[in-house]
Amino acid sequence: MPSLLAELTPVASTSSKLGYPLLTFLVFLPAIGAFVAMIVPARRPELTRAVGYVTSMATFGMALFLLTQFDTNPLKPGYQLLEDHSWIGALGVRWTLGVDGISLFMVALSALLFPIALLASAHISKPKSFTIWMLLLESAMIGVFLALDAVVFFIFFEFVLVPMYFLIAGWGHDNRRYAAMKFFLFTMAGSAFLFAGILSVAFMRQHSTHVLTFDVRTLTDWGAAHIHGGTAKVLFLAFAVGFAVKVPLFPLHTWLPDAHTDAPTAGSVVLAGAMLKIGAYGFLRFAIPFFPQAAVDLAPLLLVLAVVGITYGAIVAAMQPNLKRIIAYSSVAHLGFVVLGVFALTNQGISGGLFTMLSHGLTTGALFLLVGMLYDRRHTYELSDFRGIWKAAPVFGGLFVAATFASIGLPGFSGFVGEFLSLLGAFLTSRWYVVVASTGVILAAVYLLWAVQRAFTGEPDDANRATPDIGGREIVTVLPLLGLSLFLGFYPKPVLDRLQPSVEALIHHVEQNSNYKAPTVPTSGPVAAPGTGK
Amino acid sequence: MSARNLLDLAWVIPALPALGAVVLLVFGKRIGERAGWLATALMTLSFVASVIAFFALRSLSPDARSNVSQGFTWIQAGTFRADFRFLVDPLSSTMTLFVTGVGSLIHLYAIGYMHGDARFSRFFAYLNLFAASMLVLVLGSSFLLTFLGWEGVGLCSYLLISFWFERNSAAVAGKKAFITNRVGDFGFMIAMFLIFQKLGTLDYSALGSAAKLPQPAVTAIALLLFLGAMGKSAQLPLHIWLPDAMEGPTPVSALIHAATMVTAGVFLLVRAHVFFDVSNHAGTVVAWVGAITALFAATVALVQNDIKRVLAYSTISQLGYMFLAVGVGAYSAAIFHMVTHAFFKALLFLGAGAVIHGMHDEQDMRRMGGLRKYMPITAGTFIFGWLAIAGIFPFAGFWSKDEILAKAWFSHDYALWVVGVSGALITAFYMTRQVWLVFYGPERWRDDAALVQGIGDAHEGDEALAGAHGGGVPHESPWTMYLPLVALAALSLFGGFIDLPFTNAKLNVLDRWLDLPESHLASSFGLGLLLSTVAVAVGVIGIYLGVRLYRDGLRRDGTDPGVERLGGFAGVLQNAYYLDLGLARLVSGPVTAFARFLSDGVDRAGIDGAVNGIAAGARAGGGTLRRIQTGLVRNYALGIALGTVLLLLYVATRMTF
Amino acid sequence: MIALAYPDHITATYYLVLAAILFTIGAVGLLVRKNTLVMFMCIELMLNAANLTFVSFANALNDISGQVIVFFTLVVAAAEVAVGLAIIIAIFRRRQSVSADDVDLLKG
Amino acid sequence: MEAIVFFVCAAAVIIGALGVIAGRNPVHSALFLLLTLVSIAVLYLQQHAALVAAIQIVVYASAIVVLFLFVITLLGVDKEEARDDAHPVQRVAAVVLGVLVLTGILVLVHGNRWVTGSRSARGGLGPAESGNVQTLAKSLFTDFVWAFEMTAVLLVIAVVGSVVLARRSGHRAEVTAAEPAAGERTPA
Amino acid sequence: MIGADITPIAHAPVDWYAVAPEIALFAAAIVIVILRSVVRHDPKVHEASMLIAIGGVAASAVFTGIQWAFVHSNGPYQALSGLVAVDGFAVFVKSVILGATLLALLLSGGYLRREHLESPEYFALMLCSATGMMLMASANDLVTIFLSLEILSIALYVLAAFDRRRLSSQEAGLKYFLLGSFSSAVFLYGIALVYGATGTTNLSGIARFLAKVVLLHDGVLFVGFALLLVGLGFKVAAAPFHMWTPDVYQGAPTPVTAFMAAATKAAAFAALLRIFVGAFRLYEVDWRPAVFGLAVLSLLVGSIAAVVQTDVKRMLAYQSISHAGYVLIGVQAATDKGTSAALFYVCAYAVMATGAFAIVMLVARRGDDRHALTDYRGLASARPVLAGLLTLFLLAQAGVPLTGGFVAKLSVFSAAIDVGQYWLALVGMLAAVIGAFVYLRIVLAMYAPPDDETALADPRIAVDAGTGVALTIAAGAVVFLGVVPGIMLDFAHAATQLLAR
Repeated sequence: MPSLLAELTPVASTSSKLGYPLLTFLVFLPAIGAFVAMIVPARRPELTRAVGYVTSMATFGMALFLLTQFDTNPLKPGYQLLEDHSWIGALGVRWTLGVDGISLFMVALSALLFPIALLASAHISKPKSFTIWMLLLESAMIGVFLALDAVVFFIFFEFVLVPMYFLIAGWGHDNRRYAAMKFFLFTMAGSAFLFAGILSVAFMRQHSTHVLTFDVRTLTDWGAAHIHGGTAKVLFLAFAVGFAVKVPLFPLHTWLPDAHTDAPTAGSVVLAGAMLKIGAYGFLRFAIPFFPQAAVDLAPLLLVLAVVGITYGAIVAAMQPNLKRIIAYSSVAHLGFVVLGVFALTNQGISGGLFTMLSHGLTTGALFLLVGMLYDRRHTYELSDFRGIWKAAPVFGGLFVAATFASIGLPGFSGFVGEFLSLLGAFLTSRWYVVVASTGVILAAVYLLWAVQRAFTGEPDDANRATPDIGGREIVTVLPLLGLSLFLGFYPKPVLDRLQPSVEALIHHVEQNSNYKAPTVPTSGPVAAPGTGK
Repeated sequence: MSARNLLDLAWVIPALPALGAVVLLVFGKRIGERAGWLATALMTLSFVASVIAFFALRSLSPDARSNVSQGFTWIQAGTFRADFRFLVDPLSSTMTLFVTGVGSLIHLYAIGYMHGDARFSRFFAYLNLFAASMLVLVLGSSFLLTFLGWEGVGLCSYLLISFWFERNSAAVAGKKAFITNRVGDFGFMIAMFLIFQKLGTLDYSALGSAAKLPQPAVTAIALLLFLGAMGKSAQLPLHIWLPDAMEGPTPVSALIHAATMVTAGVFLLVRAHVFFDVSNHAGTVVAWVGAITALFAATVALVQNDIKRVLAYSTISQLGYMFLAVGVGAYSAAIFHMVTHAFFKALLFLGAGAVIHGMHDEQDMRRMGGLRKYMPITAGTFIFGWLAIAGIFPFAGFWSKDEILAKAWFSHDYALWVVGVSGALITAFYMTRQVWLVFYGPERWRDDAALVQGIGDAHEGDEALAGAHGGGVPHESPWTMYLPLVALAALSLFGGFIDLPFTNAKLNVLDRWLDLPESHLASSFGLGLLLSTVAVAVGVIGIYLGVRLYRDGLRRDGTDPGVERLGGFAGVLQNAYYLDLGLARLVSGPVTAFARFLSDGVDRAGIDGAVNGIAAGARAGGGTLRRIQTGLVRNYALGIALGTVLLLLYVATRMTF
Repeated sequence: MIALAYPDHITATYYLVLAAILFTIGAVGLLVRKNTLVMFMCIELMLNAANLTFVSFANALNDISGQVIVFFTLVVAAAEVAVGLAIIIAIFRRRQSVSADDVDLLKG
Repeated sequence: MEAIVFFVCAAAVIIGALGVIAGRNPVHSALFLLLTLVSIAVLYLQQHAALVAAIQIVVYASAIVVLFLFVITLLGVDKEEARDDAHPVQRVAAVVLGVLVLTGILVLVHGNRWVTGSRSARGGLGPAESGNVQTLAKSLFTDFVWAFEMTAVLLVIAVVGSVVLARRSGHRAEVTAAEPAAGERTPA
Repeated sequence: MIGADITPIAHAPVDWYAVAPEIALFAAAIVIVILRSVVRHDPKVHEASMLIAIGGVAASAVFTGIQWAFVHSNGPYQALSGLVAVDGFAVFVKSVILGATLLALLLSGGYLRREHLESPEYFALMLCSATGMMLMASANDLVTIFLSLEILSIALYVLAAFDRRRLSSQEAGLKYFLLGSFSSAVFLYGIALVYGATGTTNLSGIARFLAKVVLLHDGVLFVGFALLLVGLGFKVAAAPFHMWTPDVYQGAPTPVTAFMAAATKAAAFAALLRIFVGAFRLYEVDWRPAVFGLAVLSLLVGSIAAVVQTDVKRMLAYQSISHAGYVLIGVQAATDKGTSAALFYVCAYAVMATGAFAIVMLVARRGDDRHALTDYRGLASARPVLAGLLTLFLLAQAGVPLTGGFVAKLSVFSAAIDVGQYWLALVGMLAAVIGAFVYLRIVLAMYAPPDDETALADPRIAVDAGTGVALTIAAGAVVFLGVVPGIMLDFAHAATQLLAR
């Protein structure tokens, strides 16, 4: 009988150029923090909070270090800092971690959002358990993006639900029980299909090669090469359902508004900022690479859903009387752009999709933070209750308008880069979808500006006249997000450069294993050398 | 330091106001009212920089007058790449000159106008930000960079229109402006996608190869770009936002909604003229939309009572002329008119602003009259602007409008010319009406009682800001305000000389400077002269009629003689042909209904209902099972027996008989 | 098929069919009676049916184990009776009833 | 001869069985049960299972049935009980299912091909005339010795169990106290 | 005269060692009974007998370990003329049973004291029942299976009815007894038919016979195994033979419920696997669909029926039905993978269920009757640790990752998909979603504010040492099985490989 030791000793030496397993640290650091918080006595809330800040900040620092360690050499599109240990030998499950351009920034984003979310909820009740859940959630989130073993991925994918469930159910608002339950069951139902899909692929491979592994790389190569036709389509759909719920894609989105509306601020920030990205990430990491042909064949379906999500989400958002619901539905629309870009299967599209994921995390995160501050003051989300807040709290108003335009996707903010690229990329392969989707650009302005006008403008009424403006701590939580969004709006290069190799590799993979050929555009040199005349 | 090195520093031009914007946004509170001077100074510096750039460019040989400055890669994904570089060529240099020039003047003016406002520094921050964006727009070396500026000015316009957001109307107007513009941007974006798909880049430098593109693509691109332009430049039917935009402070109306931003559409089309050169039909569409807009807006302007709304509609109409020019391929004419229009329309707006200021925020012309005695400088300068826009020789307006009409004639689409000319006639008329109602005739502001009846308050909002009118005798503005007026008046008088229609005498300076492909229209000097006389005559007639009708202002009972003449049609005009109203009805009616159906019917009841339905189904199932669970041993035994029977039936199917 | 005519020789089938019938009657009895004692008797009937089957097979296969098993069944039956009756008595003490329909506290 | 015995006993078995489930008085049911058991014993005899038959009489017919009668009289439920059933459906369903089971079994094992097993897997029945006590005992103590020992556990349980259950609750006082709380609490 | 030819019966030498674990347990039971009869009314007897019982379990565990070592080196074999199989499979199941028994014993001590039910017989009976289960795990003959089935059942009838003061307890006993004997009668008849069809009751013999002979008339055999399926289906509480489960689980004393859920299932599944995957393997095409049906029914019935319940103990009872469904998924795969998956699932479920029922027992408090959801309101604030533990056990049952429940589900689904049963796996997962709803309802109740603050204070929840230990073990096991399941999985795998055929 193998000993516990044998279970955990590395089998394949980590090909990380570092001497130590950075990624594993990254995954477990928050969990350790959670453990520490657990043993801190509950009557010392300030200690617990300190633990929370320190751990999450440390994690963020580690993530930054990861960014520096990431090799940007475009000739090396593969996974980096690989770690590979045997875990559940009997089931062929291995502890395999790795990072590539696609996951890199999702990790960074998650690591960035958590300290902010914690800081934003400094005055929350029951800080101990709150911190514990948040840190566990962070571990799981980072794990999702780093796992290269399908089952490990699924484990994190599923485990994410638990802390989130408790965050919503424990610190949410009026209807939190319903919302939390809905969130949990919805996602779990979706993941059932995903789980079935993962197992199916692995065992199909085992039947033909007599080796059982859930290693994403292996399954990618094998699945793309050996699963064809109807089987591939069915499996692709199984994966798609699982991820579509998370994204969420129309018509599987109705858990999102409820979850957001009733979640605490921190919950909403993390949910929108990081968790929704798991869905799109899953498409890029599993569904498309495993079944390229099926992805190509079924792309129209996903594109239609994406376009519907963009327009429908926007229209429904416009009709909401509740500010938080509006932002929630705006997420549906934004993620629609992501999926549109992803299933354009062009470089610009996928890059744009990924970039939108990143920027949506920043802008929507900022919006949720601001709405949360408003809630702290007015204890409501109803638009009609905020009349004239802008005048009463100018700093808040200014920041909110800035966040609004960032979310609308005004050039100069990161949102534009993402949306523009994904639309551009999609335009090359599926023109008319984009024509419809671009109306989302108009609609975004409609519902957000309308909301701002309905909510904040005008003379403040008695209830709002005395509303205190936001303070230093609160500004500190929002500014990084908006600043980063602004920076990436003008200088997205650092991100895009790191995305490119992986994106190129993915497209190449799809082209290799399907009848799809990425469209080409005439190459009349990008720009004339400076100074040459017309 | 060679000319090119100088031109490589073009980024300074937008950078200066941008810097101002940042500083003011961050430290605005501490700086206080000095903010105005800082902003103006930076703006002026930027103007100086533009002048330097202009001369640097002029020093280059005519065929090499284009410089793309060094920059950094903005967005790059795969084969797509957009750089952050500035293109200085005659067109952009011209634009920068008058944007910064007029801009500085208006900044100066605003110092006086905004004096004492709660958010003074914030105002100048926005103004500077606007200027910066506008300069990025004109200097951008690619469509994408232009789009950056394009959206930037849109943002500033939003912020400045709803600058007094305590006023609901202002907030609404700002929102309306941005959204309407967004509709245009939709076209702009699709156009960019198409261009990238066809040319593989969005750089202007690659536009040359557009000539090889198939006709449909070119036309599509051209029209989509035009859609964008329509939004920015308030062409039918996307003009609806501009009149409401007058909710903003007057300097804003002058700078953004008269002189610079609204002309961005024209600039864009001229920038992308190659598509219109190649396309067979796009031009015609543009020309006709412009012509109709010109006429339409002019007629609406006839009956407006708000001093600023008149100018707003007149702006729309003048923009129409520019598009008419672009449509017939007279690009330089369009730019020419853009410049002159910038001069005199800015002048008119600032004048109007001075009047409003002097009248203690009264905007209704029916409550003015005979102001020339009280604010002579304003009146004098305003009259310059009036003559210019009416197209009276030798004012700036004459030359530019005349050139456009002539080009329209030579395009052999005489209907265009007729429309244009009638537009000119009406323009002359309503401007005369305005001048007479404001500066001549009885001083109606003295005896409010006489005209209480008949004059509905068309401007509740203003009361909120101004308090009841009647703050004593009107007064002349401080020098910061009339200095710009004087300057602009001068420009309105001489501005026309930068492009005289005497090709042989090489007096068409601007034309040759811009060196844009002239629509190859046979033109003859003689005929040209004839046409000009006609145009002037029309202007004179318009003025004559106006004077005759409004010699002594309104009737005693306050009715407007013009309105009286027009009879029932006046109502139509006052409501701008009900376009706005109709749209509002449409949105508040069917559109809202549809949206509500989606959110309540489909999302709540439909999809979410289905989800909850599943849960309910499970509950029902549980209930049934619960009822079966009677607690009676014998029932349970029955269950076992039932199961046994089922199993036996199953094995019956398996066994071999 | 079972010959309806008077058989010259009784094959195992006869016994087995009889056992099947007995088994069924026992089962039905358990389902129809509500007196726990009688229900219990019905279970005894079923056990006997099984026993009869064992013995018949033993005879037919000429195999002893069939008969041995009957012993064990008897022991089991005895044990069940002891415990079963004890339970019934215990309940009777509390409810003064041996009707199975009276014990339905637990349901739903 | 053999046939006559069989049919008579078979009839008795079935009558007894029906009597058990039809008898309105538990005592009658017990007596009918006795009838069935005895006739089965005869059928055992018919099939060279003398010892089994004997034990059937001793253990079943006497011990068990007596125990039943004892309990019936002890509890004093030896009286007619109403034939009407609160759940008539149950009765119908029961009969239907019974018929189904029977026909199922009979159809499945169609006709005379019941016995398909290997013969004398664990040794033959032994000499019929002298009864097969010896063979049976041999098998019981060799092949089935472990099963035989297992029955010990059964008997222990039977003894301990019935003792535990029969013992009157030691805490009468608080029984009455705990009664409403503990006893009658019906689950929602 | 007859006596003349009597030859003494030379009974076979008994391989005691093959049955040492069972004997150890039973011996402990006997000791307790004797002790009880010699010292009458000494309160010490209670504790003493509990310790003796635990000692018996320990001894039995030691013997089981030795068996494993032996089997591991010398391979599986059959003892006592084929009635008993000594193989890894048996060892695995026995270890699970012993574990479950240990936990149940630990829970019982405090419980009996709390309910003033102290009596050594309880432990004796529990040990006897456990003995029966152990015998069942190693039984290799339908006769021994039947006997062990009766041993464990009859003991459980008594245990279920043990709380003489609660009508519900006695009712549970009666229902369990009547239905149990009914089903075992059916089971016995099934054995009889199989015996007739194959001529033997020895499982290996049956397998050999079926391998050798092609039955032209397989009716008897089929009816036989149909009836066997009924009997075992009843014991594992698979729909449609499940209806006794909620009532009995609810009525029985909670430790007994835990014991039934954990240990009985293990034993019954052991028999099920031995008979069908072992003896009837050749006929798998015929019985697999039947088991498939049972699995689907159990999954759906168990989870859906629990949705509307408001009594926590009853919810868990219904859920145990759907858990049986999951194990059946593994069974019906009829592969080694499936078997080991089923074994692992049974093992994981044993700890999850025992843990959950332990908390239920504590919350119920004196009288063992506070089981309503409303009784759990505010538990999180009043007793955070208990609430946390229950949350852990419930989430584990729901199949949340990093708990034993997840790995268990993972392995059974793997087994199903491995043989192409995609839809069965999917049904299982969706049933898990419904199940999650049920568990989350309980969790929500715990984290909800209490209706009245005093509810949980009086009487306050007392955790005795035994229960504390049991909870610690269970929680540790749940997490251990979730984080490093390799060890147990390999054990199950090896056990399946070492199956006496």
